[in-house]
Amino acid sequence: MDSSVSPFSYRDIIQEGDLALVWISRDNIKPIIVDANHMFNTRYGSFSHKSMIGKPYGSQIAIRTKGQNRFSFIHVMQPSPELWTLSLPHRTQIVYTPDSSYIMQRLNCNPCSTVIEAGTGSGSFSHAFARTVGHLYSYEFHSVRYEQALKEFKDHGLPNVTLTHRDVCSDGFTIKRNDPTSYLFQDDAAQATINANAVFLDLPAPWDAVPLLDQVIARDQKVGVCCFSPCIEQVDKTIEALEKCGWTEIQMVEIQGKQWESRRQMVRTLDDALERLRDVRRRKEEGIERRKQMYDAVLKDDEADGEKSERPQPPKTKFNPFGKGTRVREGDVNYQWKQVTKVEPEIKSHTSFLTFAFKIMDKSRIC
Amino acid sequence: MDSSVSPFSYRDIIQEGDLALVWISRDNIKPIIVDANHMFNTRYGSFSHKSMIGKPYGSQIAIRTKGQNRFSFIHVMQPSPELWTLSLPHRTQIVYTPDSSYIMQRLNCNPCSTVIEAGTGSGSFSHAFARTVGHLYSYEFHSVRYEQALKEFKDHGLPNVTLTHRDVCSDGFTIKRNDPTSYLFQDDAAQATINANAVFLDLPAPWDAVPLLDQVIARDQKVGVCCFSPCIEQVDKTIEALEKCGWTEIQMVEIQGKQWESRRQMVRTLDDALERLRDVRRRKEEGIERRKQMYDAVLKDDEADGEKSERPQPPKTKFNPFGKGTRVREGDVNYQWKQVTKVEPEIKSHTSFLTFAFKIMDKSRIC
Amino acid sequence: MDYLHHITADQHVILKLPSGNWKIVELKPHTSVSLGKFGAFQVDDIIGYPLGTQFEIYYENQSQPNDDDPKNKNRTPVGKVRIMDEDVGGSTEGSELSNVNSSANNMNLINIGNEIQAMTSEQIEELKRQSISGEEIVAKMIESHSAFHKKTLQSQEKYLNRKKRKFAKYFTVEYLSASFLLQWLLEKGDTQKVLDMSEETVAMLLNVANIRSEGQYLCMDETGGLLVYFMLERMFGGDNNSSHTGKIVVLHENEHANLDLLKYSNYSEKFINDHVKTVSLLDFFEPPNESEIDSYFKPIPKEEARQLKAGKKNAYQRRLKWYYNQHEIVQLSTKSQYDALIIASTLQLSTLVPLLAEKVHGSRPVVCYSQFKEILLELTHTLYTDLRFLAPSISETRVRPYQSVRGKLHPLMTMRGGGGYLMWAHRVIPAPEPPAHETEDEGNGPEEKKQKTQ
Amino acid sequence: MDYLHHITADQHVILKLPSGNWKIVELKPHTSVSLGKFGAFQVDDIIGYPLGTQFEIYYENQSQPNDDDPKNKNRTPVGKVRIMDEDVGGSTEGSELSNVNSSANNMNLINIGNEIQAMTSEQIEELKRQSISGEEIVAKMIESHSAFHKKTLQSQEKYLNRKKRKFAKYFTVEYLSASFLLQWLLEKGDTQKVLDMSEETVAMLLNVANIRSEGQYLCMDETGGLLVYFMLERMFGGDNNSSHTGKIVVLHENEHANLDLLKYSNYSEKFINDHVKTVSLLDFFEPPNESEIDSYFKPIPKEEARQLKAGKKNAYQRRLKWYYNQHEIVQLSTKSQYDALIIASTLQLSTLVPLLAEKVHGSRPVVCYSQFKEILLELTHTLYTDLRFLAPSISETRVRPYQSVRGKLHPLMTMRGGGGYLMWAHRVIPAPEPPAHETEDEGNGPEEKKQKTQ
Repeated sequence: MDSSVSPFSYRDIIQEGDLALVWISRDNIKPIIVDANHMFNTRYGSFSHKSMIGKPYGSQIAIRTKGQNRFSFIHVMQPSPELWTLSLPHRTQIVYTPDSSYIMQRLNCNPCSTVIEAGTGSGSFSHAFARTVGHLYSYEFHSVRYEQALKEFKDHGLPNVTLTHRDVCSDGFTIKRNDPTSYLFQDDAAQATINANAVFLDLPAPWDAVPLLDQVIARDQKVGVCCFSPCIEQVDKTIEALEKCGWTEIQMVEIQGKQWESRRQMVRTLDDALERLRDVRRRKEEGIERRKQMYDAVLKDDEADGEKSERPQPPKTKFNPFGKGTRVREGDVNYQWKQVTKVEPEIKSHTSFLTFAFKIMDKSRIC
Repeated sequence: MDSSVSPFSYRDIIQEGDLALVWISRDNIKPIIVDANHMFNTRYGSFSHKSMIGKPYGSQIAIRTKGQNRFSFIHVMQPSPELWTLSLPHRTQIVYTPDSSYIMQRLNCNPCSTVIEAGTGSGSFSHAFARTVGHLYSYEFHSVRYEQALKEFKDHGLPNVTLTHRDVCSDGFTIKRNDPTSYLFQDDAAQATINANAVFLDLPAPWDAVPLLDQVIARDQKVGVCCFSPCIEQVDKTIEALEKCGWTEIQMVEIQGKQWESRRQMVRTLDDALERLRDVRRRKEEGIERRKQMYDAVLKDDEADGEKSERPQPPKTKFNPFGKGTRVREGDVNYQWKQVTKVEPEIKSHTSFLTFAFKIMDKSRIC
Repeated sequence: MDYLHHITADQHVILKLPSGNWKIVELKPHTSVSLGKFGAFQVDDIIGYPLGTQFEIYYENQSQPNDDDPKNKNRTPVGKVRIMDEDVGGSTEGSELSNVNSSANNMNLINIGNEIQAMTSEQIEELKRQSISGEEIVAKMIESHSAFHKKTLQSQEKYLNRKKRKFAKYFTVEYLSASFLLQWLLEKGDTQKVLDMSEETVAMLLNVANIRSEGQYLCMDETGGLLVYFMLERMFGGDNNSSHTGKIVVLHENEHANLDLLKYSNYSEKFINDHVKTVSLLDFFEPPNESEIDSYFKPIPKEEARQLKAGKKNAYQRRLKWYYNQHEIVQLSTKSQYDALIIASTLQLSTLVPLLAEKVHGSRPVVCYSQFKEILLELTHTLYTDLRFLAPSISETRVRPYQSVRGKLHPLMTMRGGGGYLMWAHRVIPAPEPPAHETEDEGNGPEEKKQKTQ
Repeated sequence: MDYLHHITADQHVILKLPSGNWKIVELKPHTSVSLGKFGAFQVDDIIGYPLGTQFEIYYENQSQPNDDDPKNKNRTPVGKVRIMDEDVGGSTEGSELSNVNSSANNMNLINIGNEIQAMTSEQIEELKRQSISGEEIVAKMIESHSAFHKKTLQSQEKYLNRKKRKFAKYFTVEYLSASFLLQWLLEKGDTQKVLDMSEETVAMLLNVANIRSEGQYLCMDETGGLLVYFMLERMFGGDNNSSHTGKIVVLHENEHANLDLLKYSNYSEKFINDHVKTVSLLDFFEPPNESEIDSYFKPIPKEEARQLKAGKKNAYQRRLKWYYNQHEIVQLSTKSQYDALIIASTLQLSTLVPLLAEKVHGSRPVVCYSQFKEILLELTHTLYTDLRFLAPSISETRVRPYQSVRGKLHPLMTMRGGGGYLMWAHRVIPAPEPPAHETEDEGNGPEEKKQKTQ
């Protein structure tokens, strides 16, 4: 891969050394570094990287499995921040796309934005910020995660991201020489010039960090902040801190994202149901007729106690317009189907509360 | 109306003196007392009560308006607690059906239940309780509302409701002789025996009432309570009080109810759109051909400066498969339609938080 | 009616286990009930306590029975029970947990796992063998867990809950309400069996259908009897001796109605026979002819019947039952009007509802449940053009439960997605067109029955 | 780029009024802007302040101009402005309001209305005439409002907000972001014009469509240009001098694309011409033939063209523009591959998307917006059977705003119902069937393209 090009910028052809995402299923997306000598193994079969190289991104790679001669395939995708997010293991605490996209929009993120993010965490939101904004200053307090993210951002070619190892709640956001940071200092500058106009705080105690923001946000612009907290009590303390520090237009919102599957439900008409019951009735009527005869016999003839013979089971119905008993594949062309939507069996009913606020530090006039 | 029968129990024929609900539209349902000498006036016309009497409930009453000879109608409905709730003016603070139905189910309301409700408010929830439970003890602190509800419950024939004028937060739930109440005291009983096994508190400060419940709830049964509070801080104080008073299985929930309208959207195929553009293009091509000739002329002949004449506007297109310009009625059989659902333009995004808890006062064994 | 409030012999109850799972048991006297890793108890020990009581199973030191008998090696030993003073089945108690009020413990956020647990599993097993409750084991483990106080609040909670579930031996005996039955089915993964129905949606159904103790309801129930149980509970509250006269007529599309779940109810057979009638759709739409029934069979005078011999008598009784049943079908399908139509079926509703609604009184509700909104959309479009239905509309009701712990309030992070939808309309009686010259004049009432234009 | 952060002459900005309403104005120097009952101000007085600044309009005693001129009777007098120190446009400040912490004031809950307001309207008018701010008027009214402290919290709040809206004379000058433009349209009642689109749904669209500053996007926009404005803002941030090369190709079904809303943007005409291209669906699917174009017109050498007379020159320039435009259409419709397909159109998506997606690079997103889920349902069923689309799915995103006042936190009681849905899929490139004897063998990949069975 051309090391100057980010694997996240648009590329068309799968090349040796590329970071690619292998789509096995929606819940199973795996990153690979394309290497002609490697195989990508799934329980459905093995796919050689060689078969990917030179093909366009998005290509389906298909094989016949040796044993059963079955058709099996994967898709090789170019990473985007959203696909990257989907590829992260679910146990990781990540900001999901419905939240991150709303936060970015509400803070009006664009190439003219300078954004602060604390903490970096899994780095998934950092990728979405990096795609869009002018510069991202990301802070991570945990040293192992800091090192991991540092490497990842480098591998992923995100030159507009500055990562700093820092507990912002106690030590603030200012980046000085000799701090553990990826910031490239100019000449003899003692500290970084940040001037952020958008801030995202994903911290357990954002109220500790809020008072420290004034040092690093742009002075003469309207600056937005979003605090991301799971508990309502955190929101309360956050609002308190924001008010105290002169932030205005404070508003907390929740995002609720749902995914819908498209399914089909069999159209089962009343007429078919009745016809099926008629079939049952016809079979039964034989039985009833026989029973009636038996009953008459019973009343007339003391000898015949028909306990055993008088209640013959009618044969099971053969007519079934709904194919019950056999498993009908959804969409089977022998049946009529109605298109329906179905929500995921388990939804993310809560991610966090998002508290937004805005501030202009210096309202003086320029002319 | 037979005064021993509640207007809320099942009745079939509209009779003189009945309480009925006139359905004008979903948002406009009006209660009337049927009186052969009265008219029911709407802006669509006047409907005589006489025309209703003797007809079954649910009947459409239709008229031709005098002026325009237009067909106009209403429906005369028998009241149910849910229709009654819909008929209340929207400005009233009422517990809506999605909330009330869940509360009733969660507290397992049925004919064996004895329920406490505080406060009565508009009385809409009281009607739903009264339909289902063995007995309802309802408390209202505001004297005007108390008197109104007292009359209403009597008019509506709800014999299983006891209404008491009381600020339960300061004075508790015990009903004594000489209290302002509809309770019918037996013989020489000094106070009412309540033994409620379900409690609903719709109060600004339920935490003041919770400690006073022990006096009136059933001792040897599992008793459920639901507190209904709009603000989260109220929930916090309520949980505190419930915990302190020995209530367990505390859980707060929210109910989100949505109503969907069925609508149709026109199916506008790509082919039709293209055909429409072809029509435009055909008309334009004439223009282009003429313009080309003019252009050639311009290049050849210095005299013709066709500024005014060279850009003729092509006639507006006549072909329009989507009937634009004319207002197409939704569902017009000349067009193809797709069935769609549309949520109300404004939804009730929050009613209140519902905090449930349960308690068994006396766990001793009976044999 | 003690069985409504107190644990009674031969009753079906539902047990809530420390894992949050549910178990339905029939309380057969003199038997024991095993809860697997949560222990076992003697049914007789819990009879007579109020329903809703939480019990702890404990073992005295010497009370590990049959330890030597290899047959019983995998059998859960039966312990004794005592009432628990405090609920531990609910959400985590806040008291033991320090509050998040600074970022001081940020640094220790990760890598908290099993590796920092100081007690060996042998030590834990030892504790378990002693007469020590789950609560106490957890407390001891916390003591020996050096990193516990460095954990974040959330991980502390998770840890405590995990440990509690693993060692606690308690259970709560609950009345088997319709809601608990549903919860049990959902937890078993029987979501499809109950058409993905949620408690809140069926609760809404019961209210908008205006279910009353004295109503006569026409019903289709494809949830195996769950819907009927909800209705019965709402109408009669589990009271076998109820004086209320309500009745549910259940239509079914198979040979027999599937109301299997009623087997868990504590209603007597007689009670169910009195209040629940089942009729096949075919019998309902094409009921037997009365004279035909009579041609097959005519009851003989009681005196005569009594004198029949045993074998004949049985046969006669069956025929008699059939005879009454056939006449009842005639009654229910041709002579009754109903107080509501309530449908939870996967049959095409747009063909079914207009036919069944013919049997519903004016002003009474028609309520249909479907797992899918699209099904109800099709239905409402059909009903819109039918003047017998007033204002059909689709509703969606969802409950959002919170983690209800003070200082840590938030909606649960995940919850079940589905829950279904309801179509609610009222059966009405169209008026004949009022006389006028211009009969082609379009209807223009205050409530436009026809589809409104956008 | 001062115009991105500071109020600039000739800029379009959006004003937030005390009523919560919005107003878009073009800041023409030396003119005044009237906000009706909220006063009027001089444009020149606000130029140079940071965007987002809140101003108060005030009147000095003698500054009621033209009072005698009958012509100006209904004209709002132009006041002076000063910067407000504290935001009052947000939610009500908690400080003035007593907390609900007992039921003591229950009794006074009702009948709080206008009748207990002690100031006469004349007194209020008098105050208004003096140089007193709305805030101060409200404070004085509260003072004289005997029953104020007996009101419940909620009614206190409502009262304050109502009064504030009535008398306050302030406004906030905001950058006209795409989100504000949408909010303005929704408040005007133009919900249908923007296909009921919500900020959160379009935000989701921008992210899942992977919008980047250097992308080439194929787009249909039936929202009058709102969607295109959202994309432009995301790609270029309002910067007319952006060096980014991104381009949006807008397909339209009418004679001309409707991007009317871009007139409110502050992008230069040149900028828009460079970055937004419009092509009719017909031209896109049946592009002009290159040799035909050339047969109509061929550019003459520049030298020659320069020597044309004025009249001829104009005609020539128009033809030249037409010529380049036709060639551009050929380029965009036959020679370009796109980085995303983004559709917000009421044309039938199931016929449109498969054709347009042919022009999208592999691995790039296809995102469709619809007001109705059912439309996207039909679309996904079509795409499921088309191997060029990976995992089409429907998403719904909703924001739930809270009353964000400490001590009175709760979700807003009502909110807008709609917001629309998105279909998200990726364009992929199907592999040829791998060689095998049994070609009729069914595909059985890890990701089943075909509809799964339940």
